[in-house]
Amino acid sequence: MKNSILKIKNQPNLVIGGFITAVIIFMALFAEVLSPYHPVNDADLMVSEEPPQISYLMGTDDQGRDILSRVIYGSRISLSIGIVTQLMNTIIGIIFGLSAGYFGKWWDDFVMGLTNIMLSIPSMIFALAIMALIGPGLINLFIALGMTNWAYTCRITRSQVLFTKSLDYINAAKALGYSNTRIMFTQILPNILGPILVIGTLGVASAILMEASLSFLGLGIQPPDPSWGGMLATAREQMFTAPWLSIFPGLAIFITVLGLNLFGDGLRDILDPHSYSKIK
Amino acid sequence: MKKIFCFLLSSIICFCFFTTNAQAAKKGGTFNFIAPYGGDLSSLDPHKTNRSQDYIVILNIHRSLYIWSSEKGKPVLALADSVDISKDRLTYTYHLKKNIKFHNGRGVTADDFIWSYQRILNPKTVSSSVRNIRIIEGADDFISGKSKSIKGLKKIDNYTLQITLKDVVEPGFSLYPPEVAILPKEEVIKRGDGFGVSPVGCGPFKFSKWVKGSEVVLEKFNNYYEPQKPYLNKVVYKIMPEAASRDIAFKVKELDATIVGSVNYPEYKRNPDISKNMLEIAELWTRVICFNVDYGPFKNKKVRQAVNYAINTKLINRKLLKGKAVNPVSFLPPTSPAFSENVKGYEYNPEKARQLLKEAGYEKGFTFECLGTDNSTWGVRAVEALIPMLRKVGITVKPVRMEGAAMATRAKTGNFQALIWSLDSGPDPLSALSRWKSDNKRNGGNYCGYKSAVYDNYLDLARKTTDENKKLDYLKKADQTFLKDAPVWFYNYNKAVMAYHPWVHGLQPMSVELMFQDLSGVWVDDKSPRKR
Amino acid sequence: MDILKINHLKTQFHGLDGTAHAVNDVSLTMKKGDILGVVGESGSGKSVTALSVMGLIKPPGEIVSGEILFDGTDLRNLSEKEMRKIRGNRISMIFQEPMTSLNPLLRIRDQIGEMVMEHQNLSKKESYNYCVEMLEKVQIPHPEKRAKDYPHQMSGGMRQRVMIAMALSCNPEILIADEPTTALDVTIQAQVIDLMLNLKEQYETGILMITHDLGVIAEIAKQVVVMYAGQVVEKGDVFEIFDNPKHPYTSSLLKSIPKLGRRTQSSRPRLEEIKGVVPDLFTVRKYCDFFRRCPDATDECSKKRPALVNINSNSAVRCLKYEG
Amino acid sequence: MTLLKVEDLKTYFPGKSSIFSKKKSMVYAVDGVSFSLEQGKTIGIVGESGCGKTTVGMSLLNLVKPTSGNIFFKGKNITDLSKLSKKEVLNIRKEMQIIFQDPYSSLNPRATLKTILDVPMKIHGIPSDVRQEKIEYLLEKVGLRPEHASRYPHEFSGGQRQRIGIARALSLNPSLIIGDEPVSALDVSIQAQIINLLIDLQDEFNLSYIIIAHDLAVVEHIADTIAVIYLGKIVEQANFSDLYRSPQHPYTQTLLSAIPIPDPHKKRDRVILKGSVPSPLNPPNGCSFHPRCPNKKKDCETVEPDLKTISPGHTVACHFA
Amino acid sequence: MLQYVVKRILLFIPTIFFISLIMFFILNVLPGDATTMSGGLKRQLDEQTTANMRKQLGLDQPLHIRYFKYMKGIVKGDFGKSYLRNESVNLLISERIMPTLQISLAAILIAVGIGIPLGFISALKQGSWIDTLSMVTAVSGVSIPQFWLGLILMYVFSLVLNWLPPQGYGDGGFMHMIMPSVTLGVGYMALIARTTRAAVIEVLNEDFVRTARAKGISELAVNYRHVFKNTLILILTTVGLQFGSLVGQTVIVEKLFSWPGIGSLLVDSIFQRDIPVTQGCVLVIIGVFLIVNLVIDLLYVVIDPRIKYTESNR
Repeated sequence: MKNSILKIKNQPNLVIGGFITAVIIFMALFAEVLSPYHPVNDADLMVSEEPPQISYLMGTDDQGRDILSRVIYGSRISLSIGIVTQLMNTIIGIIFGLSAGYFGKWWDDFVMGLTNIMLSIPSMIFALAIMALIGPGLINLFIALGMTNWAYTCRITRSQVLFTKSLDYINAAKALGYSNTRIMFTQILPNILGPILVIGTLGVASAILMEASLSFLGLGIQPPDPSWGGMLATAREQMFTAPWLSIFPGLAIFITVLGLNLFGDGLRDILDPHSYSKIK
Repeated sequence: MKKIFCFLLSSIICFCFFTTNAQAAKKGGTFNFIAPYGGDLSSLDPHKTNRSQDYIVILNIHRSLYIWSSEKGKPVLALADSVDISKDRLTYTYHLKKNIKFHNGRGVTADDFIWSYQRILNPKTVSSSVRNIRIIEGADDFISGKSKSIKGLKKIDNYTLQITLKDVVEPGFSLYPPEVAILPKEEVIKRGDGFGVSPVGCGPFKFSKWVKGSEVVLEKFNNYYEPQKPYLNKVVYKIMPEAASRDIAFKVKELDATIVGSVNYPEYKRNPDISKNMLEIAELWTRVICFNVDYGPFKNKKVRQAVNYAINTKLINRKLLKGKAVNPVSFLPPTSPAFSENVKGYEYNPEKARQLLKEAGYEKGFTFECLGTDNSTWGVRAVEALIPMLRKVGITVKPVRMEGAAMATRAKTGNFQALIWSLDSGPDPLSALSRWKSDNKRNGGNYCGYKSAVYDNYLDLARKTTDENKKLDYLKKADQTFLKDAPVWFYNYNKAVMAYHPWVHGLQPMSVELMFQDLSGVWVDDKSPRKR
Repeated sequence: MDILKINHLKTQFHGLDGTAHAVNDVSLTMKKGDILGVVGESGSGKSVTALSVMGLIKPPGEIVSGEILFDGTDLRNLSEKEMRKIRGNRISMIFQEPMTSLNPLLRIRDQIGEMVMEHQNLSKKESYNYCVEMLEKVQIPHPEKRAKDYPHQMSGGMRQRVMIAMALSCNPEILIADEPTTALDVTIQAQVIDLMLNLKEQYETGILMITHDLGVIAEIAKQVVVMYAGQVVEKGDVFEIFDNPKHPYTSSLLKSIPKLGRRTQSSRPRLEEIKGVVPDLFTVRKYCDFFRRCPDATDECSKKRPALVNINSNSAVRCLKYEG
Repeated sequence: MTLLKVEDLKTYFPGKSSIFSKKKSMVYAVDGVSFSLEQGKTIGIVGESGCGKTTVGMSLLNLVKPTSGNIFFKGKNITDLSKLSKKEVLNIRKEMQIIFQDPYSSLNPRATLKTILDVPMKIHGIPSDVRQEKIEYLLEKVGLRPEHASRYPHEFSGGQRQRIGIARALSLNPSLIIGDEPVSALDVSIQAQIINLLIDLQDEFNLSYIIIAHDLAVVEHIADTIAVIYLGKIVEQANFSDLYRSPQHPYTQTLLSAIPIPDPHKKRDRVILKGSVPSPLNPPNGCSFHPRCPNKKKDCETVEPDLKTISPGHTVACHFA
Repeated sequence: MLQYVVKRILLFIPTIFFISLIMFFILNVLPGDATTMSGGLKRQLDEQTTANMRKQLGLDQPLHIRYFKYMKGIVKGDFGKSYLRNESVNLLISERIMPTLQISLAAILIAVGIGIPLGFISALKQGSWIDTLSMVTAVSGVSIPQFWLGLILMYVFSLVLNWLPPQGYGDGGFMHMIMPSVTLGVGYMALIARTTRAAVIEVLNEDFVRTARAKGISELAVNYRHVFKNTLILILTTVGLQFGSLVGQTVIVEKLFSWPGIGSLLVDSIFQRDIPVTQGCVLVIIGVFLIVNLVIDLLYVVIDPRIKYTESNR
């Protein structure tokens, strides 16, 4: 325990990244308490596009809504986009990767072929096609982003499984009469979650960015719900005439993605076995 | 000394000559314009496309029988010097200009008109312009193959063309748009499908090159039929769907003129250099939210009226659209000849709205979904602005953003509760209002599914009468009926705004569509960075 | 003459768990052309001592104090550039893992070649010829062909021969061999040891043999240093160490290993155990590091850290029994 | 009583191949191994890396599938566990256990000691109160303290982990334990602890061991019978003292002479072998040892020697023994 | 070797086939088809014309027959004809592929040219302020939404400094390429920098690097011959696999800068329901991805002698 605290302390990436992530999650959880206005219902066109001032710390948007409140509420949506889609990707990736690595044979060939295909279609384009198919919206975004980006996780999972499978304790478990399912989920999975977690945090970050890109093409989430990508995309024409419209959601994306990336890098440094060799 | 004096004098004279002439049209130079609507152009074959994006370019390569005159606010003759109209207003005899040449050098004759109109009607062409030519008698027989020629289309001699109409309508409205342009038969046949990417027409500019997805370049056509014109040597259309990029490109003088969206409108207005050079026009487009009258609450007229009362339309137009819109009265805009000057539209009156809802039995309000695209003026952004206003009278509106093609499908099948869109309300008021006739289905444009015997009656009367004033009177009445029935929320008439640099002259306030600029009369002076 | 003399060397690693006192006051002497065996279990600091000599301690590791006298000069005072002239040239080193110690992307001749080119100013071509010569010396069959091979085309024993060829190619005064045979099979181990002994005779190179295998030490070393927990606990002549071990650790160690042929059909002598585990390196104790495991521990051992006591000119022991 | 009888066990692995190649290469990891083991006795299997000794252990446990041959455990043919019912398989699993070489990779790093010991018993249907008692008993047996139960493997030293491995193997009361290099990864000072523990446990529970190792000294100390294995085949098998005193196979002889003896006075003439172990992908014809054999004759290259008995319990596969 | 290349290329076929199948059915069930889109909502298209159009495009036939016909064309190397433009998809794509390759390649050059040295220095100075600075820079690179970055660049370099043209292809010249390539390359660069750093740190801990140091050769030789070369293998994989996402990003960049590439063609065609064009673009993009990765796999052979693409191992 002391050991792990020390390890974390020596990882500025992890500390900074973790802190940022924690703040964003806090924002998302307590959006109602933290935001001074309602992000949708408190719109007042009379005060539209007001620059930052005491009553509106980040100014107001074109609909006369408080940007601060929208940024705070936006954390909820942007974060849930990142987390839910990455969770979907991770689950799909784990199921495929775990079973492919563990059972091998034709199933492994099939899954590897599938990931090759998935990797060769840029996920941006895949998501674009799916979003065009089912239309914009939060749930649809989950589906589009959550089903297109799992190939990486799958590959990492598989290679980790292949490595872990060769370890003696798996053989011991077999010799003790553990069933395959038990071995996969209690013996292998917990031990390979580290790298998957690293990929996961980076995936959350890239999903948030992807949402921004899709918003740019008009395929983000449904208004009036605030998402950072959507806010940024809407404000792009006024980037230099009313900069506060885009700066704050832009910064929110930047800081969050930066935080998640730093967190992921830090996690990698801790969880990656190679960093152990340094200490050894 | 004398020599020096003479020199000075002559230079002063020269100088005066040039400065005084500065206001007269000057030749030469390149004009960088934009094609802002959506992505790349799809085709420069006027008969085979129906996208505004393509027409912006097409109308400077090709010419139709008529052309829109921004001064007169209606179509005027382009390829003919004069027209004789029969008493029954059904037969039109056009005396064609004799000096019109195609870009390949061949002169234009009556045969070219007949061939071009036949091509449009030919089902193999799959042209969306069929409806324009259908006003000619015998068009339907030609389409169905019953007849090998169009009965109402006759060549008197090489330069005389006679058109007989099916009904009494003003043929200019149907025969001015670029999609019914006159094309050279031999080139179309020779190039086949390639005609769409390297067209030949009889317009002021000839096609030079098309960098797919980036720009289209046109060059001056020296044998253009209008004397002196065109002034410009070269026109470049930059394909720029992204407004933010357009804004920067215009400011760095990469563009000579640009369309201005509501977002940038106040900024351009504030900028003293730019605001001097802005063209503003109320376009013949009316923005509305179509209520699906088959959807529960919207069956009731009072509910529809209530929505109109509940919304502070003027505030939205002023604040959200930053004044780049004309406040609405009814469906037809002020630029339409049938505009009802003395009628007042719905004012903002939430009390009345509540009252009406109560009468309609929707005291507790209701919820409806409103489809819209990503458009910043007539998309979901506008619907968002309604949320707090309608909330006050108990109505919940849920904006549903859709992508154009998907929304079009739902609009045409009636699978929606409400949708926001921009609808053409001109130039011909009769055809504009025909959209809402009971016999017009949703896939014909009557998205609301509006049905009113009174309305239909007024339109029929307007169609039948030959008296222009009476006709306008009926149309106004129909328009007012529509206003009262309120199957739509009247949002605004578009105010189209174009900004240009001070060296640009001759842009026209086109009420049909500001981007449909006939560049034959446009010229640039020496201050242009592209004047050579 | 002493070619290498290490005085009170302290090397520490500043890790996340604190500071590891990997080498804690180590002194040893090696005569020119001699074979000095350093024996100890994992974590006893023997490899770190070797790396300290080579100047290859990288952060977070650090040599804290002490001197490393090589041929009279303190290596710690040399600049990196001067050190580079010694490394590989006058002191060279071979490592435990022959499978990973060679660059997989370079041919054997390039790996040996770059070293002789650096230290002996040979041209590329000369270096290739020299390489073949060296491979021949370490008894690699078809040296001309093998010189063009990549490491992955060779077996583990072969690679260790390449490592030895490389280490000896500049005719160094000291060859540090860090567990050179541990990863090899017994039959291959015999080959490699044999080879090293032969070459030692030929080149008159001194060998600092680091190993945990008492058998290997008994076989080749003249002088032996026994290390425990970062310290030298006993040193001396090989016969003295094996016949008459003074430190309780040395003697227990010798008794704990099974010896071939000692068991008879009727009786199986019980191996002597050293109870407990190796102490951690992070804490500095006020008592003998071996105290908790020592069979002869007395009360006094829990109160005082023993010092290294010279028994005679070349043997010493770190135990309170011999103090005072 | 004969606990285990292995007859002509062969385990081959397919070499790596892609979907396109038609040629199938084979790794002849275990190529005809036979031996039997009495209850309460120990057999040691000795050989160099890559000789297939680990595969023998894995095949016996059906962790890799044997290609051919028969394995009888308490008279029951257990060569292919997939042919047996689930219950029978569980029973076999209960009877045969394994201890691994690497104390670091043989324990699930994410499970506490208690879980490691508890779950297998749970799988085999042992009631929880019995399990609780058993865990405490096992810990005491292998020299760990009860409070260790809640710790994770990384909190233990190598020797302690090996003890955990032994406790885990013992948890199901097996009659046979296979030790795959059980001490070779341990520090010298710890090795003796584990060897002694294994011997004590054998005496107490009448266990049978198969000890697989490369270190002849260790095997000699533990095992009753020793089998020397080379390239998947047993080349010599004998009682421990016979093997040490009169090794017959040249390979056994070199192996014995190659072992460094921790005694500086004993400097022997050792037999230095040429080359290294050939790849099991492509074993030599005839006697598999002939390319390295110091007294190779012509026949050795073509004729594979049979395992012949030269004295009771001492068999050797050499033409000249 | 040649045999391996042929095999790999043959393996493209099932991949392409599978993807075309998925894409075909996804795209063909999209709400709205080319006729509704070409009609739009503003301009009314009468029913007869619509029906006529559907017939001409073959949209009236059942899906599986359309797919069959389409595949027949693909086998002959014919991607069919665009629904909206009277042009063959082959021609459309061939006009647009070069500009995309141009900026993609430039982006890769930028990414590799800056990313690798950045990651390398960062790893060598691990833990120092240089490390922190370059990694924060690198991570920032991936944290900016691309269109935002593009707009900022446009504002600074076109509007304020007036150094670069804000948009368009121009004559395909260097100046027009800079901003799109940079926008595209920054995220990729960051990724490569981070991968490089991790790879170098990993290689630095390898035994052979210690051997190299023990040889007494210069630090430069150690870093180049021993560290860098071994790092390259790890980096190459990332370069190859991430190439796909790079091409995905061109969609945004091309739209923003009016760059006439295949990415903007793809977006247009999706929105216009021009299915043959969409299909063609996707297949071409995938083809490029597969070829790039094949080339990278072959590069491995050049760099890494352990890898031999003979029949047995991969």
